[in-house]
Amino acid sequence: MIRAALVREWQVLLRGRGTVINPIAFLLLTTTLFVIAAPDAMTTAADQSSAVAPGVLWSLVLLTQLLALDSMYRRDFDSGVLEQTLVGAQVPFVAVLIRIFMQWLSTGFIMVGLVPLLGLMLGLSSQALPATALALLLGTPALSLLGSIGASVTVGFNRGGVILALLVLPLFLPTLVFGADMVISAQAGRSVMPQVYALSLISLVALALAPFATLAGLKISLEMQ
Amino acid sequence: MIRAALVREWQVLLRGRGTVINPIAFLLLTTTLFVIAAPDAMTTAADQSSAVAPGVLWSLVLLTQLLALDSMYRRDFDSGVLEQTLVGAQVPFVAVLIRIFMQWLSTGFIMVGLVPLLGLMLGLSSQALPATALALLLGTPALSLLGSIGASVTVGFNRGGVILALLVLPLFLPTLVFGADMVISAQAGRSVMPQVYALSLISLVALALAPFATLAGLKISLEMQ
Amino acid sequence: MLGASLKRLWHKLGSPRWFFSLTTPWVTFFGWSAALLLLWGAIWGLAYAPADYQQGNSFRIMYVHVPAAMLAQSLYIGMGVAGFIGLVWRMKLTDVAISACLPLGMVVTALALFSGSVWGRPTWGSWWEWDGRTVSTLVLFFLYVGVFALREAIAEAELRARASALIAMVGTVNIPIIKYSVEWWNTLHQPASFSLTQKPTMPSEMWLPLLVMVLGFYCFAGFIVLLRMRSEILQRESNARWARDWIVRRGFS
Amino acid sequence: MIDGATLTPQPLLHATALSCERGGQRLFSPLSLSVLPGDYIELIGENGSGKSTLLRTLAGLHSQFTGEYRSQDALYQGHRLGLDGLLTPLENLAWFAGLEDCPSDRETTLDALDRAGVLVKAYSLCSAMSAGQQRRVAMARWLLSSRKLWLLDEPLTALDASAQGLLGEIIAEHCASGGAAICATHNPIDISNKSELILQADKSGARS
Amino acid sequence: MIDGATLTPQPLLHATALSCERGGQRLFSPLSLSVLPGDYIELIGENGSGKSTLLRTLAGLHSQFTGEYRSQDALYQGHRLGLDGLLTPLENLAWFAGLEDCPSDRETTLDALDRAGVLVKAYSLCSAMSAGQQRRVAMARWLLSSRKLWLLDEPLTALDASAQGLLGEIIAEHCASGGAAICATHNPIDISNKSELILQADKSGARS
Ligand code: HEM
Ligand SMILES: Nc1ncnc2c1ncn2[C@@H]1O[C@H](COP(=O)(O)OP(=O)(O)OP(=O)(O)O)[C@@H](O)[C@H]1O
Ligand SMILES: Nc1ncnc2c1ncn2[C@@H]1O[C@H](COP(=O)(O)OP(=O)(O)OP(=O)(O)O)[C@@H](O)[C@H]1O
Ligand SMILES: [Mg+2]
Ligand SMILES: [Mg+2]
Repeated sequence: MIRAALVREWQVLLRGRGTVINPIAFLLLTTTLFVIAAPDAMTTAADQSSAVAPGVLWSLVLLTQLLALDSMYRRDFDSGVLEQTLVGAQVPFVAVLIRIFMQWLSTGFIMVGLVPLLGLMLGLSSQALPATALALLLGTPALSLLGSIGASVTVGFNRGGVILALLVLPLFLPTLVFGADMVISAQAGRSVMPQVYALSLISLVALALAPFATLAGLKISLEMQ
Repeated sequence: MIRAALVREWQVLLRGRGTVINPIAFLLLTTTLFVIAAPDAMTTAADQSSAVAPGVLWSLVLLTQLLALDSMYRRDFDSGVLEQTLVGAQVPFVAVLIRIFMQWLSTGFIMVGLVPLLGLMLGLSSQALPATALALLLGTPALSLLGSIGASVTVGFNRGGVILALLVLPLFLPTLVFGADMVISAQAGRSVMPQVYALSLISLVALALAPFATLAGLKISLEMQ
Repeated sequence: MLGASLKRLWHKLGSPRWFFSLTTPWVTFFGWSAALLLLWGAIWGLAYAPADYQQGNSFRIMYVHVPAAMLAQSLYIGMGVAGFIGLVWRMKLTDVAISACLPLGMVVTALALFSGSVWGRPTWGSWWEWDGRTVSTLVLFFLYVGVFALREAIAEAELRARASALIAMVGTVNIPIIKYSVEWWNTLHQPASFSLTQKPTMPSEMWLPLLVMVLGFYCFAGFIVLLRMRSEILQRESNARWARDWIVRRGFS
Repeated sequence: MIDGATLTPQPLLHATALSCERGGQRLFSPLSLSVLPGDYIELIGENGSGKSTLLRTLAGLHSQFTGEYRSQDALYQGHRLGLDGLLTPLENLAWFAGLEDCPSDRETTLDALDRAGVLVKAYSLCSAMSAGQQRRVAMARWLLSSRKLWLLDEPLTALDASAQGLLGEIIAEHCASGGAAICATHNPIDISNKSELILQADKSGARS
Repeated sequence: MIDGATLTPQPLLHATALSCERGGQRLFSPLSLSVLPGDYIELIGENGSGKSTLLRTLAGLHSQFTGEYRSQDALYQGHRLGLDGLLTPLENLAWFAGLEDCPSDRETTLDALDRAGVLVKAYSLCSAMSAGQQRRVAMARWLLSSRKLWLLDEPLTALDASAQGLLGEIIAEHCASGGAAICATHNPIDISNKSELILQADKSGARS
């Protein structure tokens, strides 16, 4: 079953090629817009006395995730693939886990590769880049996992987008705080270990919690039909 | 026809009460997140030598619009109301115009009322509040109008959200620039008339362009089925 | 009289076959002109033009940067015009034109951005400055990406054509507004460290090669676009007799 | 006034050499037809022969076709019913009436819902109705419409036996009162005076 | 081994006093049934009587019910077919097979598609198929499934005459080979050995 599910995810990823490119483009685009709208934020950041850039970076990562999450289960819900999964799968749990993993691969994981470019655009100091990449690597799984819960509950609503945001953004808060803090510490040359532990812990808790909660959420959504 | 369409929009607005509350909640929530993530940005803004707050405010307005736009035509598309409108309406053009107008009422127009609260959160100087409200009032119609074009073309995609963002965010840029600039000018005590003209002009151009383009976009989307 | 023949020409232009035979000599023309002009301009600009008294030799990037930046905008406008014609007169050819301009435009825009930032390193002291022209070029790139993403997302050719024509058209209408707004924004907030808007008073030994390079770039674009359009037409018309005949003739001659 | 006018009434739909396309491929061999008031036409063909596409074309929702057609404003009923799930049947019908600019009042609307057998659901949301109940609401809408030409795609779907009978009645009445209907269907509808239009795959395989 | 086992085979589904609810309201009077291998049951009832809800309940997708039921893993086919529009029929069927952990190879899959009459569409995307063609792909999936109990909601929808005949054959074969099927339908399916289950509105009007 795992193999079939992975194959399908992969085929869908290839067919709708946008899935991979679009989050990247969106992240770069919103960063650009933000810098254009508030150029002074970056000027202040450049002298490193202030720490606006890390916060902006993480906020934009959150938003990108949010937009990608909205469509996480929608196609499967509308086409009936979701109900077939819950009725047919020996272990629906695994199917959900695979789905979340692929979602993370096509958003969070890819964003890690964008760190140098984003750092350049936002004026992050280059010494902070490795820590930023690490922070994203450790923090974004939590975003995908927690976001999946919200996506599962809202997939039945047609106006899901905004409600989803209201549900999951508060859950994203810890990741945002520690993630931004890690970048700030790295910029200031301080140790980032506390934040590494914190982000890992959050992601682990999310991993323990999310698949079950998602499954429950999907069942509720399917019953709405 | 106009009356029936307005009645329907109104009923749907009342039924799915979230439509009105959600954008407000989203805007307040993201503002909060942003302030938490990058507190330094606001401190700098408070002494008014810098101009981060207006840019942040407008960026968040753009994002809120974007999220709301995603579902603008989706319900109607999925239920078949859209095809009935195009087949049945004497003047589909008017139906589209009404739809855009209601979308604006339930997002952009409402945001105008939030200006005092947002100003407080972001540390805008109180002398800039009237200009901020005016800027939103003049600028957000352009967002709804141009966004409607993107929404009409992407309503048939299940992964519409991110593509929609790629299509419309670049078009939002002028509004963002002039809108943020208007707030900055007002904060600095300068005249805001040039920006008032610019924003009005953009909204008028969008008004001339959007209904036709939206109609064309909707026809394309309907043919995808 | 003239109107009628113009109209006939217009409708003929819409026919892939006619377009194909019309453009056969033009491909050769553009190809050779591009090769000659680019070679001439490159040698003149890189080897013979005097070094800049302020920037030394780094200014020679200009011979790539400026033509690329100009072409980037022209190609998008070309797409918008093609889109407009396609929507109004329902010509199938215009979509072929859009699909030919799109990748080239993206590459050229990326080239303008890249060459600009390589140039920015010695002159500005940083890879990137937020300045009116940099921003409008960057946004232009995103406009291209938008059309590209849209085309990727629609499977049916006919609908892909109409959707991308519509979006290219809307984007084109907005290009002047975007440029204007960004320039306005730039003059207000960021007294740029190096102003792009003030035309550097160049000696003619410097700008004449630039002119040649610009012409060369446009010929090159014409060559690539025609080539891509023609192969696309052959592919789409592969069932038609004339297309098969042509392929066979080419194959043997 | 002129004699000819009474003898040959204006056709509601007139198509010449019409054939629909998908992906540049013709779906069926070109057909010509003229639909006069009173005609009921059953559109028949295998799965995938192009019935739905033809109806969407006639409704103006599909633009890839060759040949020509002229038609009056039509009432089109596809697989998606056009009922807003957040509204009640009454509200949905009022909106439909507004769309076509035909007068509507609560009385006649309730009558129509009654005839369609969903009066009890008149005040509950359409999203909380069964598949067949939603179809019945759509049928009530046909009753209220003033359009002459009906284009119905598989109207029997999800209807129970009594509703299937009712459907035949409604269409027959409509045709008797000077309307016309084209139904794509796999199971014959019980109407006495029908003509069949059979879609056949295009053998020529021509690409336009 | 034990004689009794051969005399009364294990029921695939056993329900006692089962009734589904929507919004706290009972949809039909409680029913008890036992489905044995070989049974074909036609689920009949007016529009809105609760057929779809009952099938969803038996599939485990609806949890508001009173009474009890035990059942084996089932194959459920509702109004949404579960075909991913971005995949081809072949790919969709491979995924279904993986879901149920039953072996699948290209040969048998193509055979199933051939039998269902959509072999020509094996390599085109499901989103570009007509309503009936998609239903046929779903039918091919039943052929490949190893589940004994089939729960089918209006399986005749959108099928042309030949496919309707095929549907009857497929179900009859399935039942003959030790499976069982419950079909909610308004038009009788052509199977010789059927029993009918008629859903009747709950007169008691009891709210739970
Ligand atoms: C990534 C950074 C840059 C971008 C995106 C960019 C973009 C542009 C654009 C759009 C144009 C206008 C072409 C036209 O006339 O239509 C241009 C022209 C030009 N750029 Fe850049 N540029 C960048 C960096 C630079 C740098 C660092 C320099 C030199 C110090 C430079 C020097 C010029 C010059 C001399 C022109 C021609 C001026 C004129 O014709 O008015 N650019 N550039
Ligand atoms: N989402 C829902 N919320 C509340 N009530 C619902 C919902 N869906 C259906 N109902 C009600 O439950 C009852 C049974 O619906 P169901 O879809 O099971 O009927 P059905 O027998 O399948 O009818 P049909 O023949 O029309 O398909 C109907 O009376 C309907 O009004
Ligand atoms: N979106 C699409 N893109 C490309 N081809 C399509 C699309 N939808 C349908 N087709 C093809 O067009 C043909 C006609 O489809 P159409 O839906 O009109 O058939 P139909 O006669 O209504 O069939 P059915 O009886 O199954 O409803 C089919 O062969 C199908 O494969
Ligand atoms: Mg059909
Ligand atoms: Mg049902």
